[in-house]
Amino acid sequence: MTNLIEIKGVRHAYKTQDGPLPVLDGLDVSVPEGGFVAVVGPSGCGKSTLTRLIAGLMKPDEGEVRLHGDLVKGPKSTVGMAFQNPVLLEWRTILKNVMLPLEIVPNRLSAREKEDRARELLALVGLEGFEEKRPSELSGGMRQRASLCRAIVHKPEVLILDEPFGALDAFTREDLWQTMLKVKEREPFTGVLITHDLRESIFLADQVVVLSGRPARTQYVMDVHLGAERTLDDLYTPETAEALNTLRHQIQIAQGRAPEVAA
Amino acid sequence: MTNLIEIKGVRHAYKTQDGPLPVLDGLDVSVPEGGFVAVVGPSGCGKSTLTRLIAGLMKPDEGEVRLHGDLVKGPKSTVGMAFQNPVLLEWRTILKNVMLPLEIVPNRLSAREKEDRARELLALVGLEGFEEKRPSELSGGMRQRASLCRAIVHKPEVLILDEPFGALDAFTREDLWQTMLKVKEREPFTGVLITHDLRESIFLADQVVVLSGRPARTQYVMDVHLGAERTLDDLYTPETAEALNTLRHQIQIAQGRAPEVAA
Amino acid sequence: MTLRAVLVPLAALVIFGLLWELLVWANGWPNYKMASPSDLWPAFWKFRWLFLEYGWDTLWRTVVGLLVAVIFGVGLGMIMGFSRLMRDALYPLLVGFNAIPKATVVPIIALLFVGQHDMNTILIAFLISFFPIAVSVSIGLSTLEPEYRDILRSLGASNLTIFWKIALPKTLPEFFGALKVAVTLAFIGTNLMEIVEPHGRGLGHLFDSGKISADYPLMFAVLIALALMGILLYYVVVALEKIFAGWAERSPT
Amino acid sequence: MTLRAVLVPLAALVIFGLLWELLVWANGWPNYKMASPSDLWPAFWKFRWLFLEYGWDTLWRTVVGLLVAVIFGVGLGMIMGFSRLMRDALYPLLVGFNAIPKATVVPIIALLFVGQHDMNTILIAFLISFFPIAVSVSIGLSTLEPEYRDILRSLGASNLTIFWKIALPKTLPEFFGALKVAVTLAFIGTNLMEIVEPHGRGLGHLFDSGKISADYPLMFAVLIALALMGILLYYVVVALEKIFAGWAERSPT
Amino acid sequence: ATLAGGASAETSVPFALDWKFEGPSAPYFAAIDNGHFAAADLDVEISPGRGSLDAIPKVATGAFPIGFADINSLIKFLDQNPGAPVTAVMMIYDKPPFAVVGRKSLGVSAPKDLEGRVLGAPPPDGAWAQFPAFASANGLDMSKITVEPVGFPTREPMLAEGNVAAVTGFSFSSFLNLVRLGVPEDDISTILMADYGLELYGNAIIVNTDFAAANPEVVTGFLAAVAAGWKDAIADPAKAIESLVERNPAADAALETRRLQLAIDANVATDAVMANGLGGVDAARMEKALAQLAETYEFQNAPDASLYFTDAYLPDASARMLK
Ligand SMILES: Nc1ncnc2c1ncn2[C@@H]1O[C@H](COP(=O)(O)OP(=O)(O)OP(=O)(O)O)[C@@H](O)[C@H]1O
Ligand SMILES: Nc1ncnc2c1ncn2[C@@H]1O[C@H](COP(=O)(O)OP(=O)(O)OP(=O)(O)O)[C@@H](O)[C@H]1O
Ligand SMILES: [Mg+2]
Ligand SMILES: [Mg+2]
Repeated sequence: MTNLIEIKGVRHAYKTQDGPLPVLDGLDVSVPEGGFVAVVGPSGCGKSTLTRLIAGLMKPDEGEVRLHGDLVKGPKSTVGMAFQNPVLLEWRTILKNVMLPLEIVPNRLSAREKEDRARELLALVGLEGFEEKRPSELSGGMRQRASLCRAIVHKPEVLILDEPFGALDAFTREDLWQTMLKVKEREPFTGVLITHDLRESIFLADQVVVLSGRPARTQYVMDVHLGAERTLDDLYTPETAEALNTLRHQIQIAQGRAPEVAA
Repeated sequence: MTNLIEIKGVRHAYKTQDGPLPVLDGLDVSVPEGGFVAVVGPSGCGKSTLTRLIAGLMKPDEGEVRLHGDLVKGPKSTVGMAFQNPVLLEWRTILKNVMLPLEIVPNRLSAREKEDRARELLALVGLEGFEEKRPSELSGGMRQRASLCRAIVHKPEVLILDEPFGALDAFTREDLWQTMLKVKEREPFTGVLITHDLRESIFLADQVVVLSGRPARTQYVMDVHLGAERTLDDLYTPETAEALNTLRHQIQIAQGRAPEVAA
Repeated sequence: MTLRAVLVPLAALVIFGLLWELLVWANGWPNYKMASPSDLWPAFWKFRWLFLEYGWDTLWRTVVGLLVAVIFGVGLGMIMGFSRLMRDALYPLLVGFNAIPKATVVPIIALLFVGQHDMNTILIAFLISFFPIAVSVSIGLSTLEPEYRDILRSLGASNLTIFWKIALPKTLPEFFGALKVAVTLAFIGTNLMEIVEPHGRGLGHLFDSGKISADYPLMFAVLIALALMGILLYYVVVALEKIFAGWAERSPT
Repeated sequence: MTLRAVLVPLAALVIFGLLWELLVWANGWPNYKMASPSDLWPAFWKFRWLFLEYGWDTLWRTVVGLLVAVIFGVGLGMIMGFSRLMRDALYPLLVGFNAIPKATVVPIIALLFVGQHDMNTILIAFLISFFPIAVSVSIGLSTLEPEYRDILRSLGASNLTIFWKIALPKTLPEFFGALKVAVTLAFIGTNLMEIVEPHGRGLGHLFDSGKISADYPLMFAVLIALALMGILLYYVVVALEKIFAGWAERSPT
Repeated sequence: ATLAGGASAETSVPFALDWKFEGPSAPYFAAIDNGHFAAADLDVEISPGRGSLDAIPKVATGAFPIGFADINSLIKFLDQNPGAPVTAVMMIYDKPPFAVVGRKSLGVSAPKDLEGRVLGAPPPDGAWAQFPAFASANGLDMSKITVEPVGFPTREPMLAEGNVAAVTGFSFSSFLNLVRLGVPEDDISTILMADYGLELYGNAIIVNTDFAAANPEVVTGFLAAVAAGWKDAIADPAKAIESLVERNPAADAALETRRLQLAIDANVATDAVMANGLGGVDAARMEKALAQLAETYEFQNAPDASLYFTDAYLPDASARMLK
């Protein structure tokens, strides 16, 4: 099995004024082509740091991050990323914000096609009618949705989502889960999803990785055995309930609230 | 019964380039002294707008917003607010960020006492050891916690929290729920909490207000009958399950997914 | 809104003129100490054709010098904004160069390029006005929030693309602020050349003529004409700013 | 890091000096066209005491003028930043005023305050340098993100508090950029007064003496001394910036 | 306007020069250092200037009671600003220093040589302003002279480089600047316009008329001291220059001595002055001068010699003799 994303023994510390702050300490994650891995862990453990490493925005102090077997040396245009903080460019309309990657990543779309694609995505996340608005005229959840569109507009091979649904209410969120699955089917990508919603991780991912508290290492990996066709009802089966419980327990361990026992 | 916060028939529309965008359309909310009201509703319906009206940062087009029976004419120092986007001042350390309100709101604390208070709150939300860091050195969830501290550091009479736990994992979040209840007991405040987590709304509030989709009006009000002493177990009682179901249904109505029937 | 945008500055100008008139009148100052606005009309009228012709000379050279300054300043600012090394190396040199009074540079330029009056004038206008632009661009780049930069970097964009798509638009308000300063400096540059190295053209020359014949109202009239042209160019910059950086203006409520 | 901060600018200065020497040498220019660095040492040496004495005159007047400009510029910038009306009304006047060559204002000032040489010099240094500061403060205020402003407004803070706690710190990088421009302008102002209205003090006077006796190396030496003093003052500004706005510098990775 | 200075009963009289502290201003410093002003109970402080058009308003506004400026500039100033309280009281430069300075190697040694050649002239230059009168007096055909406007700072360098064949300027300044630029002295031809038909007078001591009317004896005392200063300077130029260098340590003593000597020889100690004493004007010559001025300058009002110069304050001729 070829792993598109391969993270091995990654260690990283931030340099701060009071010396280095170790954040990642022995991280192993691998995502096969077309796979979707969810990463969960306590706040501040190093999840966003992980996304920056995969995206090539940073280099790890130790260990390897590989895409397609090649060491990641810097950012690549085949990667799409939704940042935790959905920074939109204030001087552009929402539509133009979403179209930004299409202006940068080489592609053969005509101006018309670019716009159509962006409009289509915005409609998909419920932002129809807000295409010409400025980011400052959007609510927090709407901005997050626009940022999601921007991450996927150029059909990236690898999609990194850092808590993309954090500011959304339960129903909008569930809608978007299903939208994401549909998008993945139509335009396959390999995904990494950071989230703190365990149901979300189970619903969307093939595998859930639990990180320990800072400095984070891979503490627990769970394969999710839902098929490609998932419905919300799948979240209410006994298997899911058990899986959720296991994850909850693991996170408690990660936070040092429960003794670490072999799962 | 005296209502500390009294919102009556509030209408508001944002002026945009393509004409006014009605956001609030007949909103009624009242919070008695010492009460804690949770407001839920679909993304983009106008919840953050509501907080800005209560804080006096904006004036409604129509209707009244009163604190202690007086029309709100502008911001007051007795109000504490945690914004949806936890903007911290980048040029200040976390500690100094949290101390900001104490520098502005008149009080009799000595410099030492101010710092002690801020440090205490930071420890309470799990940010011990990060007092001297800059905001850019914090993770998303940590920033949100710091912003929460800033909102309550000056012991405001009225506390407005706009999705204060959105970026936190389940356990950190539940910890903070309990922290908030403890704080409220020690330093009573009257609270308005915007959230999209229904369990959070039930756990923290005395009353949950469901807003309809944009333009928002008060669609449904539910009183919560948990005592002052709440534990997480209260969330797994049949009553709570029923209340959650009712709220879910109301939000579905709000989003136009279910027909509106008398609740 | 548009009416207000015209009326307010106009009112300010009129008030200023009245205060000036009053000041001169109250102090009973003679023309050679300070001329008053009412003295200027005859001078304007008498030399109206020269004002037009010389004003145009001054204007076009200033604008060309300014354009060169914008291009050069943006380029230099980019180099300094992206590279800490270049910033450390170039800033002191630039500050040193700019601390030298340009009036003393004028003769050197004039001697280096004898007879190239247009070019020399444009050169001085350029030399005197590029610094604020370079500073503002370099600061805009070096203080660009990493979040913004990361959005483009994660797409594999080059530094140049980051500059065009993020840094420049984000820094436009400061850039236009610098441009407003540069406009005034460029005018000074043009006039410096016209006065110090006279060659019979431009408002600087007219000022000189006024000086030779001790015609103080004419001298003041030239200064006012310069001020008005500066204001004119300022409004051109404001118009450009409205188009390109209108988003940045925050309404207080 | 600190070593690098010293070596890089020094290296840049040396490289610049060598290039200059080479340029003059290659073109075989006479002294009166452009003196070369090696010609300057004798001039420096011969007049070393005068350089120290006059350099101090120039320096302290420049610094005082600059301080006044900072105070006035910040005040003016606040007025324009907070009030749209004042911005609309004052900007054109300021641009107009700044487009007037200060060299022509010098005699008017000198005539208004006869004999007050120190004050006149400081006045011109101030008049010529306050504009960039006012512009940067006004832009910093008028483009302040509402999120930042709201944090303080929600606490019932006054405009002044908002300025001190948010607007000023947030705008500090641009403010210091403007200050770097203002430093160079203030030097020009001081020297303008010293050259145009001679009163026997300051480096401007030394330049003038060089001019009278057609001592071109001396003239160039004065210009270089001015540049060096500008650089000196620049590093003072940089030191202040490190202290107050160090947070704003973004490392590219 | 009479300020009694503390313990001493000296009258304080600020004196505004037209130009910087150069050789030709040394006689005034000599007058101070040799006690001539003190002898008249005057406390004189000398301020440099930026040209006649700087000194005249300084005196007209009353900021300075006494100054030194070109009388031709004064005439124009009074024409433009009728009634301004300023007038000349003592002629110093009997022959104005207005000159055409050329290079023999470039073919210029007499006025006629200018035809067919390039003449560099700064438009605000005082000498250039008189050039048309000079040209008509010498029958020059202006259409044959190419006039190149130059700046003051580049005037002599352009001549040194050969970009122009001659320049207009003040005899002593342009000559010395050229020498400094390495032009051989025998290659320089100084054509003093006054030697070629120009009747104009040169720089004079000017006073604020209000001040003079109120303090006639102060003015007269001042003028006598000035004459004494010049007499000393002519007798020992090097010593006068010492007084100057004391005021301006950056000055080049040798150069300034030279400049002073040139001014004395060409402008001050003319035959007429040596015969009649320093400071007076000849009414007939003044009329001719006004006529020549009118060739180049359009009078707003009818010229009236009595407005521009008065001998009312001149001390006795005996006090004005330079020998
Ligand atoms: N630029 C930085 N400099 C120094 N320390 C940093 C920096 N960025 C993050 N950190 C530290 O690294 C740790 C991990 O941060 P990271 O953003 O990866 O956490 P996270 O898992 O994404 O948390 P959250 O769920 O709250 O977003 C935190 O303790 C934070 O303080
Ligand atoms: N400054 C503004 N100008 C114009 N429209 C605005 C502005 N702020 C908000 N809106 C619009 O008002 C509506 C409500 O915004 P608000 O931020 O109150 O929503 P919200 O309920 O807080 O949503 P969320 O849960 O996503 O944060 C949105 O449709 C948004 O587009
Ligand atoms: Mg994170
Ligand atoms: Mg909101």
